[in-house]
Amino acid sequence: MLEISGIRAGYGSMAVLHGVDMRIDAGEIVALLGSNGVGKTTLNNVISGFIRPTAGEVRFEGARITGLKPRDIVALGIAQVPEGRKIFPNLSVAENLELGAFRRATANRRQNFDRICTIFPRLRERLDQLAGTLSGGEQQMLAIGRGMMSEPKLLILDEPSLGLSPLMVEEMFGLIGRINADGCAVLLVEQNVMQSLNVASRAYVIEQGHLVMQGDAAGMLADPQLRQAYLGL
Amino acid sequence: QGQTVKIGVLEPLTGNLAYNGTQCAAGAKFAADAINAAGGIKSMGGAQIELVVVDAQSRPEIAASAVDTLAEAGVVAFTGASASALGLASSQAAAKYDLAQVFSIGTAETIVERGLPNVFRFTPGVNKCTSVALENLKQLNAAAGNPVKTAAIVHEDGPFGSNMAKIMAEQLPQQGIEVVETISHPTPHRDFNNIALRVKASGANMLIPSNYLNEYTLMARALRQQRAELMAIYSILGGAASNIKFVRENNDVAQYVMDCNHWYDPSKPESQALAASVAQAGLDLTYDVMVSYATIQVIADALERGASTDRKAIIQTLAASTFDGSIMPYGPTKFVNGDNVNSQPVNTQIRGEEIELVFPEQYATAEPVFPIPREG
Amino acid sequence: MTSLILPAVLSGLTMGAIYALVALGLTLIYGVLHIINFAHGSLLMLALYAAYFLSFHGGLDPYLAIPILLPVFFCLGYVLQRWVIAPMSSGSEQNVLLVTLALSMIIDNLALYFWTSNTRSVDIPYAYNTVEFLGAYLPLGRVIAFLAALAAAPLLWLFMTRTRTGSAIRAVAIEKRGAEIVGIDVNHTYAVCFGIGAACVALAACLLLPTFYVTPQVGYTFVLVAFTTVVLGGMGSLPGALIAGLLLGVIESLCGLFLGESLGQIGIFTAFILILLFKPSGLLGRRAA
Amino acid sequence: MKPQSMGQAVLIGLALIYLASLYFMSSPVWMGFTINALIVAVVALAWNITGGFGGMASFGHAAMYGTGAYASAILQVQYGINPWIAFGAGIVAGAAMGAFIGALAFRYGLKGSYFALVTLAFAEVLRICASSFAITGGGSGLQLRLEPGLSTLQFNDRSVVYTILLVIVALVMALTAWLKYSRFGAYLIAVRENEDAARALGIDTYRIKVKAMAISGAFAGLAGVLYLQVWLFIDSAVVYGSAISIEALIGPIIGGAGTVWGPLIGTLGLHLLGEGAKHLLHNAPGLNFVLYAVVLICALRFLPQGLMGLAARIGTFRKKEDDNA
Amino acid sequence: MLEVRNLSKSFGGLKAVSDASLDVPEGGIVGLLGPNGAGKTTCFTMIAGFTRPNEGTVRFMGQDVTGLPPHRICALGMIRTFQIVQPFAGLTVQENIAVGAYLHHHDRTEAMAVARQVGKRLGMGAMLDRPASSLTIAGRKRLELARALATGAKLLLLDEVMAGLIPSEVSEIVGIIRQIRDEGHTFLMIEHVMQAVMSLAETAYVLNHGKMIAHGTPKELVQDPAVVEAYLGHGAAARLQEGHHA
Ligand SMILES: Nc1ncnc2c1ncn2[C@@H]1O[C@H](COP(=O)(O)OP(=O)(O)OP(=O)(O)O)[C@@H](O)[C@H]1O
Ligand SMILES: Nc1ncnc2c1ncn2[C@@H]1O[C@H](COP(=O)(O)OP(=O)(O)OP(=O)(O)O)[C@@H](O)[C@H]1O
Ligand SMILES: [Mg+2]
Ligand SMILES: [Mg+2]
Repeated sequence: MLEISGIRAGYGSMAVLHGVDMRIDAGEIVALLGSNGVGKTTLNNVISGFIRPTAGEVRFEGARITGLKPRDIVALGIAQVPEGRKIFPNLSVAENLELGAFRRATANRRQNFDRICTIFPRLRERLDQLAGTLSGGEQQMLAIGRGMMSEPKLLILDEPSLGLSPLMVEEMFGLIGRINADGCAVLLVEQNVMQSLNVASRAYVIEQGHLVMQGDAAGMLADPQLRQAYLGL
Repeated sequence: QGQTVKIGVLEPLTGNLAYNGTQCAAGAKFAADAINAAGGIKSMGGAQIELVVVDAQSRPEIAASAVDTLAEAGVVAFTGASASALGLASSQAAAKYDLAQVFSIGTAETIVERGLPNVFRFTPGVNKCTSVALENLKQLNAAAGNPVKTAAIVHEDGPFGSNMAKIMAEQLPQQGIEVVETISHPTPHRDFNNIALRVKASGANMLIPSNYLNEYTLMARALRQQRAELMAIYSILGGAASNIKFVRENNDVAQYVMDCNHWYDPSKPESQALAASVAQAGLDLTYDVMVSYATIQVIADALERGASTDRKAIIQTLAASTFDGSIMPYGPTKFVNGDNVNSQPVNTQIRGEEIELVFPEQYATAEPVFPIPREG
Repeated sequence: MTSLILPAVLSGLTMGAIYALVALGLTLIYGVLHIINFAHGSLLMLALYAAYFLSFHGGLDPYLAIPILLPVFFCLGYVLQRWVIAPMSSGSEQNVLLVTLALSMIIDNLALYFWTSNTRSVDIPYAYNTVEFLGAYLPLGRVIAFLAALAAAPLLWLFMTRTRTGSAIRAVAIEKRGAEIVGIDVNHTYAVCFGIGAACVALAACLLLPTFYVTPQVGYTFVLVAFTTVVLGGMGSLPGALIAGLLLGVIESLCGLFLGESLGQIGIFTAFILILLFKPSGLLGRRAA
Repeated sequence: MKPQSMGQAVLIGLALIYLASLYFMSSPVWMGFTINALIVAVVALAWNITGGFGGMASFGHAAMYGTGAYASAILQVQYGINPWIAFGAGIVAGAAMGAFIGALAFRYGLKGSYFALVTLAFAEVLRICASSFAITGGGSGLQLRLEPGLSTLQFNDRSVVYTILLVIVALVMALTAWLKYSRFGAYLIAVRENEDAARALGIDTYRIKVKAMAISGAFAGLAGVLYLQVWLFIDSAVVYGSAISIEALIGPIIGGAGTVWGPLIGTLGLHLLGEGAKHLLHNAPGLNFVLYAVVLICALRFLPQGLMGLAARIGTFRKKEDDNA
Repeated sequence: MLEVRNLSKSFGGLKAVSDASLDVPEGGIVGLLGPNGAGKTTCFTMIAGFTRPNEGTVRFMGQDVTGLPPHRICALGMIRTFQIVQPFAGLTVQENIAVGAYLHHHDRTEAMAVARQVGKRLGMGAMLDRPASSLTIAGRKRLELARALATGAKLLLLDEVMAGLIPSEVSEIVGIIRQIRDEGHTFLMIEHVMQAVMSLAETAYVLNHGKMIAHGTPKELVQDPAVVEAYLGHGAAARLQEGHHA
C-alpha cells in the first residue's frame, strides 16, 4: 500500500535520512524502531508531506504522493498522530475530535465520534474541557482519537505511548490491534520496543538515517543483536 | 528674465493636519502664479517666483528639520505652517539661518512673544480675533435689543479652541451675556449628541463654537437632531462656518451661522481672480487659501522693495513693510515685534448658498441678520 | 444633568453599536489569528470611501451598498492576507505587525494622494431624521446601525461555532501544525478569516457613512476604540465584542457627560486598563491555563 | 558588541562610516535628519531591552518617552529648575513610569498582545491627561525658552548636538551590550524564551521584567528629554502620540531585535529610506510614505531576522568564544 | 527532606488532588506513580510553588515553603522539570543549561563552564552548540534534567524524564541519576517507565483520582491489587512480577 524508496531528507544543510526504503502492506502493523534522533519523526513527516525529501519517492496505493500537500495526503487516507500531540489547546475536546474529520469521513463524523468516546471513556467525561488543560495522558488519547476520526487507511503513530501509564500503554497496544483489525494499516514509531514488536507484524530498525535491520517482528524479538542494542539486555 | 527667486512653503501635507496644509500650499501656489503672470519681481529684473514646497508631516521635529531643506535649497524666506506647534518649531530653526518666516496661520500668541527677529505674523492672533468678535457681538446684540442673555461655548481642546474659550468665558459676562455651559471636546470626536443635549439643556440663547470642519459638521447635525433652539451660532476661527463646502453640504443647518475669522476682501479683483482659480482647480475656497496667498504677496512685496535675496536684508525689508496691496481687508502692514498690528479678522455669515461678509462695514457684502429669524 | 442620563445612555448605545461593528472584524482577525491588524482602520476608511463613491457617483444609498461591498471587501481581505501579509511576514508575529502597519501607511497615503484630505460626507434625504424613544431623539442612521450590530454579531458567532470553516479558523489560530495534520488548508483558512474581518469592516462602513464623514485619517478615529472593544469583550469572542462595544459606548457617553467630553476618552482607556489587569480574558473570553 | 560575521561587520562599518561622514559633509539637512534619527534610535534601544531581549513587545513606549520629556519640561518651565537637574529627573521619571506600567501589567501576568495593548492604553491615557491639565500646558504643550548655552543644555551648533547624541547612543549601546552578557541579560532572554521554565530555574521573573521595564523606561525617558532639549517644544501628540511608539519598535525589528547594533542600524536604515523616498517623490507628498512602506514590506520578506540576522548569515566567523572559558 | 501534608487542589468542580501526603528522605529516590490524570503533575506544581494548594502544607528541609513563589523555592534547593518540555527554544543547548547555572554562578564565563560540564555529563556534549529547538523530544527531556542539575539543586522533582527513551537509553539515564544521587542529590520522580522505577526508586507513592492509594517499595507495589487495578494493569504487573526488569 505504501512504498518508500530511496528517501533522503534533512533540515537545511543537515541531512538526516540517507536513502530509506520501506514498505507497508494493507492491513499490517509495521513498527519503526531506533534510538533518539535517528530520523523516525523525519520519515513520518516525509510521508505526511510536511518535509520535502531531497531524493526518493513515496507511493501510496500505487500513486506517487511525494510533493503533495499534507491536506491532500490526509484526504487520500493517511493520518498522523504526531510527536508532541499537536492538539488544539484552546478548543474543547469535542471540537478537537470533530476537526479530525475535517478532510475525510465527514459524513460518518457522529458515528466515529461515538466510537472514539467508547474507546476512550476518559474523553467522553471531558468533552467540554479545553484540551490544553488535559493531563498528558489524556492529551495523548485525544490526539489518537483525532487521528482516527478521519477513518484513515494508514495511521501513523509517532510514539503514542509517550507519557502513558502502563495500564494505558497496554490498552493502547490493544487498541492499535483493534484499529488494525478494522482494516487500517499502522505505522508505529515506538520506544516501547518489546510491546511494539509484540503487536507488529514486521519491523524496521533505523540508525543514523539508514535502515539497518528489517524483517518479521517475531524474528527480530529473538535477535540477540537487537536485544542488546535496544533493550539493553 | 530667466532669473528666479525661491520662496519656501512649509506646510503639513500629510498627517492629521494635511487638509489645512494642502489648502495653504494651494493658496501659495495661486499667489506665485499670479505674481509671475504679472511680470514677477520687477525690481529684480522680473525674476519669477519659484516655490519650494516641503512637507512638515504634521510633526514639529520634521517641520524644524524641513527648514534645513529649505535653507539648503536657497529660499529667501518661507511661509508656514498651519498649526502653531509646527510654526513654533520651524521658526526657531529658521532663526539660526536668519531666514524670514511669514506665518500663514499661527494664532498662538507665543509665536510673536519670543522676540525672534525672523518671525512675522501677517494675520491676527487669537487675542485680536476674540476681542474683535466680542466687539462685533456686542454691536449685534445691542442693535437687536439684547435678546441674547446666555451663551454656551463648545470648543476643541487644543491650544486654539482652549485659548479662545478662556478669553470668551472671561469677557462675555462683561457684555451681560452669561456663559451657562462650557464644553471642550477632543479632535477628532465621534459623537456630538451629548454636547447637543447639554447645550439644549443649558437653555443657552447662543452657541459659541470653536472647532474644525468635521467636528463642526457633526455638531451642527446633532443640534438639529436634538431640536436645539438657538438665537445665534457665533463661532470664532470656526473651521466650518467659513468653509463653502460646509455651506454646500449642510446648507440647512448652516443658515445664519456667523464666524469671526480670517477672510479676504471680496471686492478686490485679485480676490475674485483667486476665487475663480480655486473653483477651477476644484478646491474649497477656505481662509487657509486666502491667508497663504496673502503671505506670498507680502514676501513678494518685500523682495520688490528690497531688490535683494540676502536673507538679513529681507528680514529688514519685511520688518519695515507698509504693504497695502494684499487681498486681505487690512490696512497698511505694520509689524511690531513681528506681529502685524493692522491685521484684523472679519465677520462672516452664511446666507443661502453664500458666505457673506457682514463686518467690518467698509468691506461688508451683506447686512447681518441677528438673531436667527424664527421660521414660519 | 440627571434628565440627560437616559438620552446619553441611549446615545451611547447607538454609538457603541458602531464600535461593536468595527470590532467584530478586528476580534476575528486579532483574537483568532493573533494578528494585531494595524490596517484595520485603513480598511474601514477604504470601505467608507467605497460607499461614498458608490453613493456620490452611482447614486446608491449607503445601505444598499452593503450587498456589493461585503463580497468585495471579503475578496480584498482574502487577497491581502493570502498574497501580501502571509508571504511577506514569513510567519513571524512581529513581522505581521509591521506588514499591517506598512499596509496601513500605503492605503492611507494613497487615499490622501488620490482623494486628497478633503472631508466628504454623503447627502442623504434622511440625514436629520430621528427616532423618538423614551423621550430621546435618536438619529435614524444610528438606530439602524444598532439593529444591524444586534443582528450581525450572533450571525457571525453562529458561523464561527457551528460551521466547519468556523472551527477550522479557530483551530488554525491555535495550532498550525495540528491543523495541517487534520488536513486543513492553513493559508486558505487564514485568508478566509481575514476576508470575513474585512467584510465586517465594509458592513460597519456602510452603516457608519450616513451619520459620519470620510477623510483619509478617519480610520484612526475608530481603531483604538475597536481594540478596546475587542479586549473588553474577550479576544475572539463575537458576542463579547457586541456587548463590549455597547458598554463602551455607554461608558464613553456617561464619562463625557460628567467629566467633559475631552476626558470622556479617559473612561474608555481606564476601562481598558482595568479589564486588561483584572480580567484579561475579557467579559466573555476564555483562557487556557 | 562584537560582530559575529563578515556581513555584520560590514553593516556596522557602513553605519559608522555614514555617521562619521556627516562631520565632513557639512550638510545641515543630513545632520538635522540624522539628529532626529539618533533620538529615535535611543527609544529604539530602549524598546529593544524589553521587546528584543525580554520578548515583551510594547506598543506604548511613548508613555515613558513622553513622561521623561514632560517631567523635564514641567520642571524647567513651571518651576524654573536647572535644566541639568531636569534632565536627570526626566530619566528618572521615565524609569519610574516604566516600572509602574511593568509592575501593574506583570503583577497580573499580562504578556504578548495583552501587554502590548496595555502599554498602548497607558500612553493614550497619558496623552489625554497631558492635553487636559494646566501643568502640562494643556493642548498648547510646553515650550522651553530659547537660550542656548551649556548651562541650559541647548546648543545652537548642529554638530555639537550631533556629537552629544552620538556619545549618548554609544553609551546606551555599551550599556545594552553589558546587560546582554550579564546574568540579568541571560535571565531576561530566558524569560522571553519560556517564562515557566525560567521560573522553575529560580528566576524571579516578575522582578526581572519590572527591572527591564525600568531600564527601558529610563532610556526612553532619556530620549524624550533629548527631544525636548533639541527642539525645545513638546505637546501631548508629539511625545505621547503613537508615532513614536511605532518608531520605537519598527527600527529594532528591521535591524534585528535582541541585538546590540540592530536598533541603531534599523532606525538609521529606515530614516535613510524615508529620506530617500522623500527625495525621489518630493512632488507627491504622501507617495513617499507609500514607497517607504513598500520597501519596508519587501525588506520584511527577505529579512525575517532583521538586517543583523541577514548579515549574520553572510560569512560567519567561527564562533568559539566560550570554549576555553 | 521534603514533607508534604494533606495537599489538595481543585480546578472548578474537579478535585485534581485531595489530601495527598508524602515524604522524601534526604539522599533518596522516591517515585510518584499513578494513572494519567491522577494529579501527579498537579502535585509537582504545588510543591514547586507554581500553583497554590487549596489546602495542605509543603515543608522543605524543615522550612514551610507552602505558597512560596517558584524562584524562592528554587533558591532553597528544590527544582522541578516539566512533563511537557519547556526549552528556551531560541538558545543553544549550552545557553539553556547556563540559565540554570546562573543561579549560583553570577559570572557568565563561570556559568557557561558549569553548563558545559553538566551537558557533557548527561551525554549532550555533541549538541552543546545546537539550538534547543532542533532537539528531539527525548533530547529535550535530557535538557530539562541538565538545566535542573545545573542549578545545583539538592532535591530534583523529575516529571517523566524517561518518556520517549528506548530501553537502552533508559538504562543509561538510570545510571546517571544513580550517580548524581550518590553525589548527594535527592530525587522525587514521576515516571511511567516501570523499568526505571523498579531499578531506581527505593519507595514509591501511587496516586489515583487525586488520592494516595498506596505507598511502599516498588516490589510491594507491583503486588498491590489496588495499584495493579488502577495503574499497572494485569499484563504489566505480571511481567514486572516475573522480575524481567527488576
Ligand atoms: N526542525 C528541526 N531543525 C533542525 N534539526 C532538526 C529538526 N527536527 C529534528 N531535527 C534533527 O534531526 C534529527 C532527526 O530527528 P527526528 O525527529 O526525525 O528523530 P527521531 O528519530 O524521531 O527521534 P526521537 O525518538 O527522539 O523522537 C535529530 O538529530 C534532530 O535533532
Ligand atoms: N488548569 C487546569 N484546569 C482544569 N483542569 C486541570 C488543570 N490542570 C490539570 N487539570 C486536570 O487535573 C487532572 C490532573 O492532572 P495532572 O496533570 O496532575 O495529571 P497527571 O497525574 O500528571 O497525569 P499524566 O500522567 O497523564 O501526566 C487532570 O484530569 C487534568 O485534566
Ligand atoms: Mg521522533
Ligand atoms: Mg503529568
